[in-house]
Amino acid sequence: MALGAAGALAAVSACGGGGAQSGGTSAAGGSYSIGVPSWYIAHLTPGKAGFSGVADAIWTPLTQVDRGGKVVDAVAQSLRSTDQKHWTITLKSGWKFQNGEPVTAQSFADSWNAAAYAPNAMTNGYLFANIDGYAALNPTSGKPTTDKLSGVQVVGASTLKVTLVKPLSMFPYVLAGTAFAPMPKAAFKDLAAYDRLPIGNGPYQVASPGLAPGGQQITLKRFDGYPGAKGKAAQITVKTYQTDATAFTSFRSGAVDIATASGNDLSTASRMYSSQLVTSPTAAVVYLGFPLWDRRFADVRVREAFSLAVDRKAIVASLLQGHAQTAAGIAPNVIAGGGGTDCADCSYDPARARQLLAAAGGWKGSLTLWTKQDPDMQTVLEAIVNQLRSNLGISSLSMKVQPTDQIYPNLLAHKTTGPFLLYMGASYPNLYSQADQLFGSTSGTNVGGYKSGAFDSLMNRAAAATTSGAGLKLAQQATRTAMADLPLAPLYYPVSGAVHAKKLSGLQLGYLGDVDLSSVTVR
Amino acid sequence: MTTTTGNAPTGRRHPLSRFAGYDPDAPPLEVTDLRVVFADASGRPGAGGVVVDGVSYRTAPGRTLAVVGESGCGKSLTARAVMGILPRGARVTGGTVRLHGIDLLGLDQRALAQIRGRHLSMVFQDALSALNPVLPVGHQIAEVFRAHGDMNRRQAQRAAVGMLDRVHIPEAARRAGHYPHQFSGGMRQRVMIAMALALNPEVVIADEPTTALDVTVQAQIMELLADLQAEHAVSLVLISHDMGIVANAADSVAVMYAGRVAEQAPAEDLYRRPAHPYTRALLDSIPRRGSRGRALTVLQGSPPDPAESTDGCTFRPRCPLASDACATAPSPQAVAPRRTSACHNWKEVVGA
Amino acid sequence: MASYVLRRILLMIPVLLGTTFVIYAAVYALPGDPVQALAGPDHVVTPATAAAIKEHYHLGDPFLVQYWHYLTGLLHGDFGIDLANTPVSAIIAASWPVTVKLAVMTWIIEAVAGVGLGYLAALRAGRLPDLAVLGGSSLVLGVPYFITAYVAQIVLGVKLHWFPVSGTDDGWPLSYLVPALCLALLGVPEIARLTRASVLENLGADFVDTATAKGLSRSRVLVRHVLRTSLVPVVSMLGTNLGYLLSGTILIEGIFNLPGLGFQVFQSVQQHDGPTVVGISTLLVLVFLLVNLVVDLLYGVLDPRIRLD
Amino acid sequence: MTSALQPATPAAPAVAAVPGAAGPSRRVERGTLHRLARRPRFFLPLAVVVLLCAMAAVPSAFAGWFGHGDPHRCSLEHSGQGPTSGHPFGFDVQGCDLYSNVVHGARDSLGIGLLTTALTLVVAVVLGSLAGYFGGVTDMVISRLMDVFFGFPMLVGMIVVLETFSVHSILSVSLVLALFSWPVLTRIMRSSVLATRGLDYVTAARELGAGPLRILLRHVIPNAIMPVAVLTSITVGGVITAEASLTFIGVGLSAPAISWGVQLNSAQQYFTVHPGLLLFPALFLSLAVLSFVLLGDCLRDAFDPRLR
Repeated sequence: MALGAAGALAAVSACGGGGAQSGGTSAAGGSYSIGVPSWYIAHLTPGKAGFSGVADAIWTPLTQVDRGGKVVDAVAQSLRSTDQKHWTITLKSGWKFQNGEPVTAQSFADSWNAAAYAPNAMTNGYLFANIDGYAALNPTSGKPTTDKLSGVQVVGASTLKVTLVKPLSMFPYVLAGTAFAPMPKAAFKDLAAYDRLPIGNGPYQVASPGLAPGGQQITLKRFDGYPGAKGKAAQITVKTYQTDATAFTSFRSGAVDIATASGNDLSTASRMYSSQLVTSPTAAVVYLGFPLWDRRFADVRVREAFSLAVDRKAIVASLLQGHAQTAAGIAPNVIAGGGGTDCADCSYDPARARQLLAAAGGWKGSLTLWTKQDPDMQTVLEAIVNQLRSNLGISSLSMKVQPTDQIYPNLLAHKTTGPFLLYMGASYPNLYSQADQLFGSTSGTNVGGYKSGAFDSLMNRAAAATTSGAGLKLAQQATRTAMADLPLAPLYYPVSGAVHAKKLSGLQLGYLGDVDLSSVTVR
Repeated sequence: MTTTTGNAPTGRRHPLSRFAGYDPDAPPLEVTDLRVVFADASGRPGAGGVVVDGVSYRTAPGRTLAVVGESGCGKSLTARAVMGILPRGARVTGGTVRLHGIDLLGLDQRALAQIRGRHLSMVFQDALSALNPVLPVGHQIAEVFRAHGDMNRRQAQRAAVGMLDRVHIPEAARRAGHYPHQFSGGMRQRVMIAMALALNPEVVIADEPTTALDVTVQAQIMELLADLQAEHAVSLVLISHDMGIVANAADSVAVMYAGRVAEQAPAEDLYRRPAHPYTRALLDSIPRRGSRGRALTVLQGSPPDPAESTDGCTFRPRCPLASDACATAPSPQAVAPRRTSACHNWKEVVGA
Repeated sequence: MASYVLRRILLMIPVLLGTTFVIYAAVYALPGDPVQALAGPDHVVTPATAAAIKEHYHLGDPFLVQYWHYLTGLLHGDFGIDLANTPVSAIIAASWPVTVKLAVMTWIIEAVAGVGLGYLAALRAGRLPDLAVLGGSSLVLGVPYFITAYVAQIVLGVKLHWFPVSGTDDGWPLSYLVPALCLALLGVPEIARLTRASVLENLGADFVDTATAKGLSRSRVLVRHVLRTSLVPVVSMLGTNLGYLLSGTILIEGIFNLPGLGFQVFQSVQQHDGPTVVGISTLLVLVFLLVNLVVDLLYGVLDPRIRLD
Repeated sequence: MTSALQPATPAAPAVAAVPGAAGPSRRVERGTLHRLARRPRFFLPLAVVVLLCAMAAVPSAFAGWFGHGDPHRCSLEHSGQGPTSGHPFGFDVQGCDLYSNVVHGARDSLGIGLLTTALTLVVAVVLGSLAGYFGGVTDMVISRLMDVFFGFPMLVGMIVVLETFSVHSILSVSLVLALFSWPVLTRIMRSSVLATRGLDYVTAARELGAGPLRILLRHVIPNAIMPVAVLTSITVGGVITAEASLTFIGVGLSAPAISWGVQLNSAQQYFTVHPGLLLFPALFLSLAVLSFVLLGDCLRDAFDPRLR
């Protein structure tokens, strides 16, 4: 009883300077803090914000992906389409923004138009490329002539008609991204101010003053007008850290209540905080990509030799302390359609690797392997370098690390001179997404430069399939087709983990491996 | 406030009377058989040699005792031993230093601090380095008043300006705020003198007060010292290597050689008829009127290294009169009333 | 004096120009794509979006034009806006206090511990305290301070929970204590050694004998004459240190998650956020120059032999 | 000192500001060297420095002492294991022998230390001599340039410049470190040349008609270089620390290069589990830095005590 009173007191005092609309109603639930990477809160506009647990707490889009990886309606009452190209979306009634404004079809249309309109320079804008009219808002040269997506039509207060460029049966998955969240009218008065103090429709609202310039944290207050499952805690402090490792150290020193644990911290956490650690497979794969434009890797036997020379089990068991699964495909089983064995040469067989390499003419000269700036990736690549050295006999091996903003442009410009270790997370938990991102000929993340007509046509058929089951089957078939060419060697599916203070319970991780902020209960 | 030596029958007791052994009739400063040794490089005391070996001298009220000798003969060290400010490594191993009968060597640092500056003070050789470069000279003089009197900051400052005035520093009030490097050499030495004489001490030791100065300034400084001494009946110990300067200023002279007193005599007697071959050699090297055109006699050789113990008379290697007797070290012997010489052959010297 | 100050300030102008130019050029030469950096990791930037971003931040202009824009802005007191559309001055305003608190606390530790230990060592020269200070300072110099900081964080904060070692939640001074101590490990040995040498030199100086001969008490001689005079070079070093401290906190702020200027500038470098990097650097240089000017003026006050002209 | 990453140790600049601090150097006296050679304070660090240099020159000769000399022979099955026979320091996370890795680490760490110092020294002697000897506009330009780099937030500058290099090799890291450490020594060289320039024999040489280059090379530089030369050893120590700091925050060298900084960087996240991974490279690093600094201290005290 005393505890509850204290919690209420804390929440009341916390609400003192904030918005008025949440006053009066139950403020119990206590508060906690969570450490996140700084990009989580660098931008707080749906079209700019990264997909994260924080974004999920602030906004609720039309659909959501549940923890089982299934797509469920959120703000949407229904999504209907007969041809997978024209979609009719109806909204549930009673949803309100955190400023009291009702969530209407227009709120979604406004938000999407703003995100897709090139001059706004919203970094999530590319996600709207599926929608008819995107090209007009993003001309290859000059200024766009319109600022509205022609494929988005507001039919009534609660009905939206969307026309896609081509059929996409996975569209409901796409809509689950927070980039597709609605924005209230108030946002468009000052988009820059909104980016720091957004008004969402999710279970938590950003407390005034939002993100201060140069600030390192924001406070979230529970939005009591939320029609869905309400947040458990009354208040959450989101603190940013340069890396996961600093966040974890802060957790250990007691400065923060929740932190993600990755890499070696995960094994530290599992040993020291076994009862406070929550892990979950991530909808992602770590792979060794091959530069297909490089003639040395033109022969598939060379690629097979590299794949066979990597001891995935040792890497997972020793380096990652078991906090990952060895991969024989591009998607783990938490992703719909994933978990299959798509890759025949994703086992460890150094003898055969040497044979294949010899058969392909052997290796001459030196080789550089690349990865992005991330301590875990670097450690893994170092192990791969060592294994290639001893298993393939390539003596002159080096390793280069580049920040994300360099490695992707360099790969796309074919400036990268060797295999590259990268991480690919699914935009939405469906094999189709993962296959499209990795192998699709128009995908911006198909950095190896893989092109296959057979793959593309299978994927098109998958997108147009009338049922999601049929779509998945076709996506799996397409994946197998691509993997037969081995444009990349999958290595492992990472596991993400989060540690929480003893006073917290109920912590759950979403499909991206992010903490579901609403689920956390303060004891 | 002119007599500091006598048992002036004032109502107040003399400030020195609270120290054991105070005797107003005892000599202002009496050094007896003083020994100072140096540590060697490894820090063992005494191993570096005896630098002051049984020195004795005494001063009379209002009179000047000159201590002369080549550099390194121990005259400055004796003075420093008297002041209790020996350099690192040096130690007094024997003898006594008495100020009006008070055994200074037996006093603790606190008591000594009460005597230094107030009753016994010193004018150092190089005023530039002896004055603190980062404090105004007025402040440095005022410190003496502050340390010994119960003056407040302003009174002490005023007294300091008064002292500067007394040593003939023009615009004393303004100059009090200046720093040592802003003064000429002679002016700096005046500041030193003002500091030493600020409280009219019984004894002032002036260690080569004019060495760094040019001749005209030397004379001014010596004159100033003499004036102040006469004014306050100060007993002055004048340390110098310059027999010429001493001749005019001293009432009596102690000639030191290699840590010992070679000869001690009233100035007049000593100059007229030296009783030690070393004194004679020193006198012979002074250029005088009439000596023009003649080569000055130059003393050959150099003083012994105190680290190496020598048997017999330390002057023997350089002595023109050395004889077999010199194999044993001579001790000072009375030559005449108030006159001693540490030479076996003193008669020969006097007779020559 | 006034003309000296004026001349020094005039001399700062080419230095400041040079500094901003060098850092601006270096930031400009950073490889990688600021647009991609701006978009965040694992984002795809379409050409149209990239073009819009470039236009918005004048990234497309030639280097000298960009620099000119920046410089003219700077002359009007405008540090520009960062890639997230925040005025750089606001970022500086937010992170500046953290760094100042850290630097000043470090500086105080350096001054007190450095001077104290150096003084102690000099007074007990050749004996145990002296040897301990000399040996200890050598050891501290040998171990890179980031290792000490890292180990201190794990041991003092994580294992023992004695001190907060992450973030600024516990406010000043508690949150800054361990970081400042670690940072001070750099300066203390140098200050202590300099103090020791300076005190030793002055202990043997003639004016100390004069002071003793004047009848001053030992403690007054030691404080008023020895310490006061010995502090002249120490104060100069301390002043320069303060200037360096303000810009030298990157590692410590990173390890201890203190959102100060160093933390901010390191993040900005990685995000190729040129305006912020240049803005903070310019500010740091300016502060450094001003601190040095103050130190030189102070030097003149402390040591009257130095004439400023 | 010139350790660019040691922001709080600008001893040399501070002292260089003292008027007349860097006087003309004295010729090295044989006696000084003889006296030095007898002091443990001198020959102990010297012995360590020589040993480390030998280690850097021929690491294989030292790495094999315990029977396992190849730093690249790694097996993940040994990842993070503690010391066993033949592997006195145990294994790193990649399952490589830690001892031979630490031994091989000497090469890059010392290499950068020595190369940077050499670069710095060359720049300091050239620019310092020019500025000090010719004065005027030359001095003005060089001095302002020094000011620019002097007041520069060094770490920020180094991070930015290093980020612009795509290749982080010994050479590139050394160049960056040198770029930000030359002003300290240059300033000392300049004032030393200034003092030497006015000496009688230089004036004499000039009046005898010797050209400026000849005077500089024959008379000025040899006599003015001592204050700078005695600081080199300390500089090496500082640079080694600086390299380790840069690498520690991930902008210096990176694996598979073997340096103590790289080892410390990768040990960061394993420290609580495998303290040895941090301890052994840190030990060697500290020993190296300490030896160079102590040696430098000793040289400085012996040859140019006023620079202290």
